[in-house]
Parts: sequence; structure tokens; C-alpha cells
Amino acid sequence: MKTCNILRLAALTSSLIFSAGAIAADSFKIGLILPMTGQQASTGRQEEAAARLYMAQHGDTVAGRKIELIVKDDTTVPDMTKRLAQELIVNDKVNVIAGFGITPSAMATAPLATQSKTPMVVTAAATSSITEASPYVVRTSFTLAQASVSVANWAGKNKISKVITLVSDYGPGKDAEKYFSQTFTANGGQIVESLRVPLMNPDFAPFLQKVRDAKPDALFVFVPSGSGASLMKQFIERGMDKAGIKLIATGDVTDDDQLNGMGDGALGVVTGHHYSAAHPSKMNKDFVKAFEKANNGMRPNFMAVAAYDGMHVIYEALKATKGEGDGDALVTAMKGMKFESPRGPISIDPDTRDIVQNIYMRKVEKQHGQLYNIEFDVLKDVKDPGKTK
Amino acid sequence: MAELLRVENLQAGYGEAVVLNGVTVSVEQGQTLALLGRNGTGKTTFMNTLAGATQYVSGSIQLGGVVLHKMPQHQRAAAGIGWVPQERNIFKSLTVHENLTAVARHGKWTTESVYQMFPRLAERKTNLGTQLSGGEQQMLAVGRALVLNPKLLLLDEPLEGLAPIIVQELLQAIRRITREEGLSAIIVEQHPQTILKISDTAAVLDRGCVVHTSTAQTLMEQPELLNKLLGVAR
Amino acid sequence: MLTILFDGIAYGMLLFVLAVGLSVTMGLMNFINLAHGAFAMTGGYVTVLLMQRMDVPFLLCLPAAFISTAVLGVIFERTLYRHMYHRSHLDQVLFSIGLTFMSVASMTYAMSSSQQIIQLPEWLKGRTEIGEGTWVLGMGHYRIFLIVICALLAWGLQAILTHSRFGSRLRASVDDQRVAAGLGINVNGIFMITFAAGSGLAGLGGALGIEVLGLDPSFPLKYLIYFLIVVAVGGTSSITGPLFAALLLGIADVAGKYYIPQMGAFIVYTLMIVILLWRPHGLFERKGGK
Amino acid sequence: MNTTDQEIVLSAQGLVKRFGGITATGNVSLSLCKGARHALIGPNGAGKTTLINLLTGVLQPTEGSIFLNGQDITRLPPHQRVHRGMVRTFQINQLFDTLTPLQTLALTLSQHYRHGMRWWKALGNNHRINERCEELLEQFHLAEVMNQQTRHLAYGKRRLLEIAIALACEPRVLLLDEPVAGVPAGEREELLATVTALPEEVSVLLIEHDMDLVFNFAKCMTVLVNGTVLTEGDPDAIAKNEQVKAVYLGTEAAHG
Amino acid sequence: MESASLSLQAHSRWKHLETVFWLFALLSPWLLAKHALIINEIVIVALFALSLDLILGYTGIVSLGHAAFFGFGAYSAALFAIHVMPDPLLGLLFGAGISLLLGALCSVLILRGSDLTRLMVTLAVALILKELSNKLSWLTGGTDGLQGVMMGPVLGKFDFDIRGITAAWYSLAVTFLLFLLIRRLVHSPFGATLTAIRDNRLRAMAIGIPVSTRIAVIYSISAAIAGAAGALLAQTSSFASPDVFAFDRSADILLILVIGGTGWLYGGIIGAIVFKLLQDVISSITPEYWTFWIGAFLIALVIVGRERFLYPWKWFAKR
Repeated sequence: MKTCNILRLAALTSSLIFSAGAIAADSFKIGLILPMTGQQASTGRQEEAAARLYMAQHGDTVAGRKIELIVKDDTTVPDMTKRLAQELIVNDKVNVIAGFGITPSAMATAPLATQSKTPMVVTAAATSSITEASPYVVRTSFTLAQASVSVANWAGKNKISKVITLVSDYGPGKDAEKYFSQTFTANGGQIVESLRVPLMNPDFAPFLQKVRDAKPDALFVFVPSGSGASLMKQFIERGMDKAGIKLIATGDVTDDDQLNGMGDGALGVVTGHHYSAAHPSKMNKDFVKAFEKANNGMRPNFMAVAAYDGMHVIYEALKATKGEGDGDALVTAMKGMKFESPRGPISIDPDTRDIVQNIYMRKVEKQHGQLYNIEFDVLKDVKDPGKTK
Repeated sequence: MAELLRVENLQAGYGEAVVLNGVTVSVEQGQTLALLGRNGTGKTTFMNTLAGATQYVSGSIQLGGVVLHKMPQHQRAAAGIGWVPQERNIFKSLTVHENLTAVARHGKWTTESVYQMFPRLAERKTNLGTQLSGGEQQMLAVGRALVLNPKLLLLDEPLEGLAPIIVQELLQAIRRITREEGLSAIIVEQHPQTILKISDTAAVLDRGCVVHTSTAQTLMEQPELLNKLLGVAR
Repeated sequence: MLTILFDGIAYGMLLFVLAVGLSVTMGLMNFINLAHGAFAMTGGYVTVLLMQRMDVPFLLCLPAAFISTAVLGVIFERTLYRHMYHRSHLDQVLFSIGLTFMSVASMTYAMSSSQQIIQLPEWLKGRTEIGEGTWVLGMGHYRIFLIVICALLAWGLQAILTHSRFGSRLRASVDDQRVAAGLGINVNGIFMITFAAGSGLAGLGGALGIEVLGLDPSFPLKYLIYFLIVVAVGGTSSITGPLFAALLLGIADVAGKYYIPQMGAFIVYTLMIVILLWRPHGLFERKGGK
Repeated sequence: MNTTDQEIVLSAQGLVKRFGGITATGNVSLSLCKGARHALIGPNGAGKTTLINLLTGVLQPTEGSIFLNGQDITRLPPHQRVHRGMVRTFQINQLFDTLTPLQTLALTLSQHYRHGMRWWKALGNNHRINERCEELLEQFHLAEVMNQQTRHLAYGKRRLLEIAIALACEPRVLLLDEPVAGVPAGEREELLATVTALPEEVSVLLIEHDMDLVFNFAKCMTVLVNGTVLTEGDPDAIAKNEQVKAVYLGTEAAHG
Repeated sequence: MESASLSLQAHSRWKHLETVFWLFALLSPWLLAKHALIINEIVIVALFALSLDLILGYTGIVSLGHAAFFGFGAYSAALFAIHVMPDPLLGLLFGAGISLLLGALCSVLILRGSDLTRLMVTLAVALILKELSNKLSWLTGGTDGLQGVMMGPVLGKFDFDIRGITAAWYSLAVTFLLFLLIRRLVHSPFGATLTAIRDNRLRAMAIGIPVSTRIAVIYSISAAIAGAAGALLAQTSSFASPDVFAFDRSADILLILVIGGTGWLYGGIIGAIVFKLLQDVISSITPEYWTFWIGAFLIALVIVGRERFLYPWKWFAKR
């Protein structure tokens, strides 16, 4: 009998914990599922901090409803993401699910959003196809296609004609490779070679050496933000900049979170991305300041801004629906939403529910003794090229 | 003469197998004890127990008045035990020289004096333990115990499996160590004749008990008794 | 081509320093210490803290990383690990993984989960090239530094092991623990020092590796597999085994990714399976050993 | 020895085993008749255990061949030699520590009766096996401890189980490797009694140093020295043999 | 003397506590309907742990790559649903069967060498499969995972619902049936020979057990069960990604089994319940630092001792 009792006790305790939130019956709940531990943990950290900052700045009551944020760690395991989302929807009766650090997590959860008619705000994962997985998906981060196409366009206009691409071997990487190559060759450029590195890759040396031996005009890179720093250092260490090879990349490589530690070697690296902590607008300056203040000096990066805007989209949709939590209404309200974000003006494409935003070309420069991505060119209102062909 | 080693009612074994069932023996200063017995009667277990390498059960061991049986194994060498294990157990990844220096303690016996006693070892100084012949390994094992500068030398079957000429050489050396240098020793052997000649006293073990003690001389003079205790006979 | 070989050697050398301590604890003490990576991480963070917050020069940080993790190793050995020596391997795994989990979470708490980056001194940043054409040898200065340091370490370890009295006592203890103790060698004490040195080396490896492998709190788990490969392939009975295994692994990994990039991730694992099927106890199985 | 009119069960011919350069067994020939009581004696390091390992297939001989009931079994793996009736006990207990004596015997018997792959029936479901288990437990004085885990048994009991396991395999040839080694005095008699009471039809090869047991038991003895057969004969002849005496008592001849 | 048959069968007889446990377990999707999802996850993990117990606990073969079979089963079942038919039970059988074959193939790899060798070889197999699932994206969907797995109703009647009740019930029923099979198996003569191999391989050989063959057989069976667990995961989550082969999954399952104790069937189940509940509860309190507490729990478990720590009621266990 003891087993039984203990099991029951365990079940009871867990149900107490699960249902603790359910007391405030009328609150509007947002389930934020993020990788909080493991190798993607910094994404989770940035996003959670930004979401909390948004709530602190804009109050936790919207249209008469109290906003409640429930954060879950999915340890970057897709079936876990799905289960957590399912529990949030079924048990906690959340009105919106948000977060999703990696594409498979988002993909695994999307059918659930459809089934339960719950808006799913993707604030991190960046593969094009995610928004097509469910009519309830709304994205406030970016797609790699957006960034890659912009970089390709810029490269074509800047005397770069031979390029090697180097991407991490997974969904977003393949997207980056595909859209960069498409655009770049369409503009008359030549892709010398397409390299894919394993996601778990401790040493970039062999790949970089291959690039160096091939001597292209530029190397186009996409790796997830954690590996960016070490790639960059190895790029410099290999003397590739001196051999006349330019490094062009999506903004993941010069992630604001890490940029400062990369050292002067990063100076001059050109990237295309939708957000820089140095974006020269008042709104952004306030955002960065508040974020750094609330988080021990941690600089917000593009993940943070995506979560911040994600919260904004949810808040505004709630306002527009006058506090009604209905999923369809919320998604309808989100479609076509247009507003000023710390990254600049953005909108949600009413047809694809994907984000439309400016992609900035930036160069790493030093300001006030710190390294920043300084914007020098902009491509306005870029839609996800993955869906516009 | 002063008593050096006193073992009383010693019980010990390996794991749960108790091999020694109450052994009592003693060795006087400067004397040599021949410990005899057929295979599997507990001779080696007795030696290992003195060196601290078995599961001690009960009884007492005192060496020169110092209680040994509760002492951690590695301190027994300092207390005066110089162990020459049965399988020789030369450290196989050490050279001959290292085998000596790794354990050497300050005193009368140095690596040099060992090399003098066994010139063959001096020749093979830089060879690995594994590259030695059986006889050379045995010499090294004896030398390794000597550089500990022990009070009591434990020689466990030092002549086993060696060629006759080597046996003679080793016997000479042992005789020199025990007779001329006066080092106390316990020698375990299966072949009583050879060893009784260089011993003062003798003890015979059977099934973990001492079944006979006398002077070496007495035992040697009784071939019938010897055959009964140690030979192939009932 | 030579450059690839060079890069592979540098990478392998780094792996060697990181893994050799683990090989020593496994081989000597028959203890499975999966928390080895945590010591490496500690060494890395010591370096980061010293460099970032106190502006200590990189070269001084290396010994600091070694010493601090060695001390940590002694503390853990005396307080926790020694109770685990007689436990089953599975308990040891559970225990050391538990320790790793705790270290990961603590480090996240203390240092945040982001990648740590250090600034090498200028003289380590450059690159030198020799030769031309296919035989060109390009050497990053830091990688030269790595190879030199690690080769010195390997040589030093080998020298200590073969030429010092401590080394011969250590080898004696490994050869035959029972007889070594019976001949007056304090086997426990030797093991403690060895454990400390192994941890210290891990810490040093962690410090040296920041530049190449990166450093974040998931380090101990991320590279555990690599350490284990080095130990399994190299065997646990010598210094040369892990060294050779690490070099083989480093070169195979780098060369494999260079020449057949699409096979990148398979090469190391396939190589390991083949080697272990061929020599189940590692490349350098001790003759007549267990 | 009287081999002419009796059926030879086990014969080893010209067995040689070398490890590297060392010859552990040098040209040993040996044969056991049906119902033999044969003792193998010799000083330490004579190669007795190596010989047993060669016979049972744990080691492969460098040269020579082994016949069991007239069939060449030299290259057979160990478990198939067991199927053909050659079973051994070990000098150092090799038991299943977490199982009880009852379970051990039941498992051995079901393997013996070729039930080893049956997974759908519970162990203990077979009447024949259960009865045989009870007989063996009774015979080996293990009945009262049959439900204790083997690792918790007294050493003597474990020694008994060691032999009981071998008998459960219904051997035609039984190799006993020092069955009474390490057994404390109190538990000795029980063990000696069971060894002497082994079934008559089983041929036994005994390795033992205990002369009481050897002389009570053996009808024939082989003396092994340095991996080769020194002599073979009945107990009285061996006891009187000067060469043997020399080996054991160490006159100069022993080392020659 | 107590009869041999009684004593021998005492272990295989059902205890009341077991009956109660399973009754409660089988009813739990209804009793604790809110927690059906985590029940489903626990059940799948428990089945996975059970499969590892067969080789680790009962046969003494360590593995750090058991996720190879779990993942193989998951992908097989998911692909079966997409390309052949959406019936869950057939898919489950298919997944288990394919994993059985893989297990039989891999069993040659684990016959030689030390524990460390086995750990590393099994690990390498799982990692190679993981890489394959990434590379063969035309079949597996690559890193993004295999989408579009639409499962039909169980037994043609019960649709998978969003609350996860059907899923939990389905997984429980499958696990229970497999548990019954495994339970028979370990208490049979065959099971006893496995324990014999674990306890003493030398002696097992000396009583005529063909050790290598037995290991190969049980390894394949274990692989099939792990495959079934993987199939359950893929079917109840309608998804499979390379992550099913991950090192973490193999390592976690080893931890879970060791937490509950090896070699008595319920170890894996209890380990799964304890580990998953702890993870769920602690990580919802402190999503960033829950691994710290899990680590502390593991250390405490080892130092205090499993028996005293987890089950004061362990008296009904096998030993």
C-alpha cells in the first residue's frame, strides 16, 4: 500500500503545483516555452528577461485582464516542448503560447496550436516554413531568408563575385545557404562551394582552411549565435582577413550578447540583420538602457527584441479584442499589426503572419570603447523571401 | 636472545575464506625460521598477513614490540617488514634500478650493495622488470626487500621454479644475508631439505595450523616425519 | 595539407591535456569520474575571471587555472570522491553526473549562460606561413603555442612518470597496488596527488581551450564524449596511449572534415568503433593486464 | 591402471600450451576410464590449472588434441563440452552471487535439460527439475540454506554448491579443482564426505593438495611437474616413488 | 523442507502491491486526467528504462547508446504512419520489429571488450544514427524533424485527443502488456540464465550456457522494447526529430534506471516517476537552475544509499 500512497502523494503535490496558477481565474495567461538550460540557454535567458521587462514597463493588466507569464524549460528537446505546450493549453488554460528556441520545437508544437486554436507567437526559431505549419503561428523574430537575401544583395553590389557559404548543418542553416545562393547567383555572383558544419562542432579549423585554400572574395556564414564568436576568432587567427577574404554573415555571428568579448578582430565584419543594440532610435536607446539596468549589464540581442515585440503583439491583440482571449480573434488582431519596435518599424504580414521588417547592413565598429554593429545601409520592409517566390 | 617477531593465534584469509586458523609462531633476533607445508596449507597467506595484504580476522602480530596487525599496509615496511612476495611481483613497467629506488629507505642496504650481491642485476640495471629471467626477477625481489632495510625478511618460496644453478646462487645470497649479515628471516619453501640447512628453526603448517615446531636440525634428521608432514603420503 | 595536419595536431594536443586526467583516474583508481569536464570548466572560468575582472596576463592565468583546479580536486577527493572508490561503477556514474549537473547550474548562476571570450595577447594572435603550393604550412600562433605547451606537458608528464621517484612509485602502485603498499609505498597518498594533478591538467586544458572550444556552462557535458573517446581509444594504462589517441582523433577529425566535409560527424565515431572492435581495450592495452 | 578392458571416456593426447615463449604445458597425455578416480598432483606452478583450462576449452591448446567419448572436442567452445558431459568445478568459487542455491541449481538443471531458451514458463514450473533440485540440495547439505543468497552463505556451503552445480549437469567426466581449498576445519567433513560419495559411474579427475583426500579418493595418480607428467601410477607406487619424494621434499634431484 | 517449486515460483507470483500499483497506473489517465500528458511521458520513459534493465540489470551489459533503438523505433513508426498506414498498433509492431533487427545487428559489437568499450561503442552507434537522421533529410526531414505524422485512432475507435488521455491510456496499455511479457521472461529459465551470465560469465559457460548467443538474443529483445517505447513517443507526439537519438537521452535513461535500482523491473518505473516528476516540479519552479537540484538529488541518493533513500518498502522486491 505504501507505493500507492506515495504515488498519490506525488500526484497530489504535483497537481498542487500545476494548479497553483489556476486560482486567479480571470487572468490572461501566456505560456513562454524556451530552452533555459543546455547549449541554447542564452536564448532563453535573453527572451525571458525581455518579456519580463516588457511587462514591467507596460503593466500587468491589459483591457481589464491580469497578464500572467508562465515560463517553462524545454531543454531544447522537441517532444518536451510539445508536451509542455499541451499541458499549458490543457491544464493551465493559457491563452497564448510563445517562445520556441529551435525550429523542431516549433514544428512539433504547431499542430497543437491548430488543434486547440491557440495563438502561437514564435519569438526565436527562424526557419521560413514555421508559419506555414499552422494558421495560428505568428512570428516576431525573423527568418534567415530575410537576412540572407539582404546580405546577398548587398554583396552583389559591393564587388564581391565569388563566395563560399558556410552554414550549420540544420534547418536554419540550410535556409540561409539556399536563399543566399539563390539571390547571389541571380545577381550574377558565383558560389564556389557550399560547406555545412555539424551543429555540434568544436573546431572550425578544417572548414576555414578549405575556404582559405579556395580564396573566394568573401565567406558567407551562418552559425547559431553561441558558435559565432569562436568562428570569428578562428577566422582572424587563420589570417583570412589579411588574405583578402571578407567575412559576411547574418547577424547571428556578431550577436550583440557576445560581440563585446570578440575583441578588435571583429572590427569591420559586415552582417545583415534586423536588430542591433546600436540602432539609432530613441526607443531603442531606452530599451537597451532599461534592459541592461534590469539584467546586470547584459546587452539585449536580437532574441531579446523578438520576445519584447512578441509581448507587444500579444498585448496589442488583447487590447484590440477588448480583453477577449479567443484564439481566432487574437490571431486576426495580430495580422497586419504595424508598430515601432526597438529595431525599427515592423509589421505582421496579414497573409503569412510572418514578420515584415527592415534588414540593416551593419559593420562592427567601436563606440564608447565597446564593440557595436553599426548600421550603414537598410533594406526596407523585407518580407520573408521564403514565401514570396 | 631477544624475541623479534611474535605471532599469536592469528586468523586471516581472503574475503570470507579463512585460511589461517590460529597460527602461533615466533622468531628470535637474528634467527631464520623455515616455514614449511604442502600447497594450500596457508604459508603464503601467513606471509601476506604479515605484510598486510590479506583480510585480517583476529589474533596479534608484534614486531620488535610494535603492534603490526592494525597498522596500514604501507607503514609496515617502515616498521621493519621486508616482503619478497611469492610471485615475485616485480613492478613490470619499472626498470630494475627503479624497482629498487622506488621503495628504498635509508640504511645499511643500498642499491649499490644489492648490485654487489647480485652482479647480474647491475648488468641489467636499465631493463624492464618483465625482461628479466625468473632467477633475475627473484634476485630483484630479494634486493627490493633489502633496500627497505628491514628488521625481518619474508622470503616466500624464493627458489620455486628456478634452474639449479640459480638456486645455488640464490641460496648463497640468502645464506650470506641471514648468516653473515645476521638479518632475521622467515623462509617459506615446499622443498624442506634445501632450506632447513640454512635455517635455525622450523615450523610446519597444515590446514592453517602449526602442526610441528622444532629446530631445523631436529626436523632434518627425521626423514619419516618429513615425509609424513610434507611428502606424498597419508 | 600540412596546415591541416598542423591544425589536427593542435586540436589533438588540446584534447590530450583535457582528457589525460580522466584516463589517469580511470586507469589508476578504477574510478569513473564523469565530472572531469567540470574541472576543466572551472579552470576555464578561473582564467576568464582573472583576465576579465583583474586583468591578469594570459600566461599567468594558466598556472592559476592549474593550481586552483588541483586544489579543488584535492578537496573533492578528500571529502567526496574517496567514499566512492569502493562503490559500483554505476553509483560512480550517478554520483559524478550529479556533480556535473550541479556544477553546470552553479556556473550558469554565477557566470550566466553565455559564451565567454578572452582576449589573447597580441603575440599569440598572428599567423605564420611557410612554403608554397600544396605544401604550404600555415600556422596560427596560438596553435603553435598550444602544440608547444601541450607537447611540453606531455613530455613533462612522461618525464615525471619515467624519471622521478614519484613516477616510479606511481607506476609501481598501478602495476601492483597490493605489493606496492606492502613495500611501503603510500598508495592512497599517491592517488590523491595524482587525482589533483589530473584535475589540475583538466583545468589547464579548460583554460587553453577557451580560445578554440569556447566556454559556457554546458562545457562539461558537451565535451564529455570527446574525453571518453580519447580514454577508450587510448586505453588507460599509459600516457602515450591517450596522447596517441587524442592526436589520432584530432587529425582524423580535422582532416575528415576538410577532405570529406559531408561525412564530418561520422568519421570520429566510425573510427572509434573500428578501433574498439579491433582492440577492445584500447590501442595500448597493457600486456597481460586486466 | 587398467585401461584395456575399460571404456576410455576422456583422453588428452600430446597437449602443449605456450604463452608467448613460456611453455605452461609440455606434451601432456592423460586418459580417464569410465568411473575413474584419478588425482592430479604436483607442486605449485606445475600447470595443473592450465591443464584443466585446456581440457574444458577455456584455453586453446597450441598442439595436441582432446577426445571425449571418442569424439574430437579440441576446438569446441566450453559450453558445448558441457553439453557432451565434461563439467568442472573451480579452485576459486565461481558462483552466481545474487541467486540462491535453489535458483542456481534450478537454472543449471533447466539449462541442462535444454530449457535454457524457454521464456514463457516460470523457473520452477517443471516437476522433474524441482525434484532433482530437492535431491541435490539434500545430497549436498544445502537444503536449509536453499533460499539464502549465495554471497551470504558460509564458505563451506559455497564450496558444496560449487560441486552441486557441476553434478547437476550430470557429468560423465567431472574435473574437481581443489574442492576443499580454504574450507575451515568445521565445514570440512561435510565436503570430504560428499566428494567421496560421488556417483560411481562418473569419471573424476581431482586436483588436490590435501593428502587425506587424495589418498582416500584416488585409485590412480598423475604427478605433474613443470608442465609435464613426471609419473603416473597407483597411490602406493606414487607414495614410494623416489622422484616424487624428491620433488616434494627438495633433495638435489628435485631441481635437476 | 519448503518445496522447491514453491520457493522458486515465489518470485514470479504476483504480489498484492503489484496488482494495486498496476490498477492505479492503468486507471491514472482517468483519475488524474489533468496530468495525462506527463503520465504518458513517464510511461514511455519507464518502458524505455525497462528495456535497458533487461540488458543492464539482468544481463550486466552496459550501454550509453540505448537511444539508438529508441530513436530507430520512433522514426520507423513515424515513417510507417506517413508512408504506409496510420494505424498505431501496426506502426508500433513495425517500429519494434525494425529495432529488433537493428539490435541483432548491433549485438556483435558488444560481445567483446570492457564496460568502457561497450559504453563507447553503443554511444557511437547512437550518434551515427543521429547524424544519419540529420543527413537523410529527404526521408527524415533532417534537423527540423519529421512532420505530418497523422495517427489514426487506436483500435479504429479511440482518437488521440489534445488532453492526451488516449495517448496515456494507449502507452499504458502497451507498456503493461510488454511488462507482463518481460516479467514472464525474467522469471523463466531463460531469464535465469541471463542473471547467471551477469553474475559470473565464466561459470555460466561452465554449466553449458552459450553466453554470446544469449546476450545477442536479449540485446535484440531489449532493442525491440526500446524501439516500441520510441514508437510510442513518435505516435503520441506525432513527431520525430534527430533528438530521439541524442546522447542526453541515453544518459538520462541510464540515470533513471540506476536511480530506481537495476535488476528488479520496478527500478526503471520508479526511476522514471521520480526523475520526471522531480524534473517537472523543480523546473517549473526554477526553469534555469533545476539541474542543480537534480544533481544534488543524485549525489544524496548515492551517498545516503538508494535503499534507504527511495524505497523503505523494498521488501517486496525480487531479492
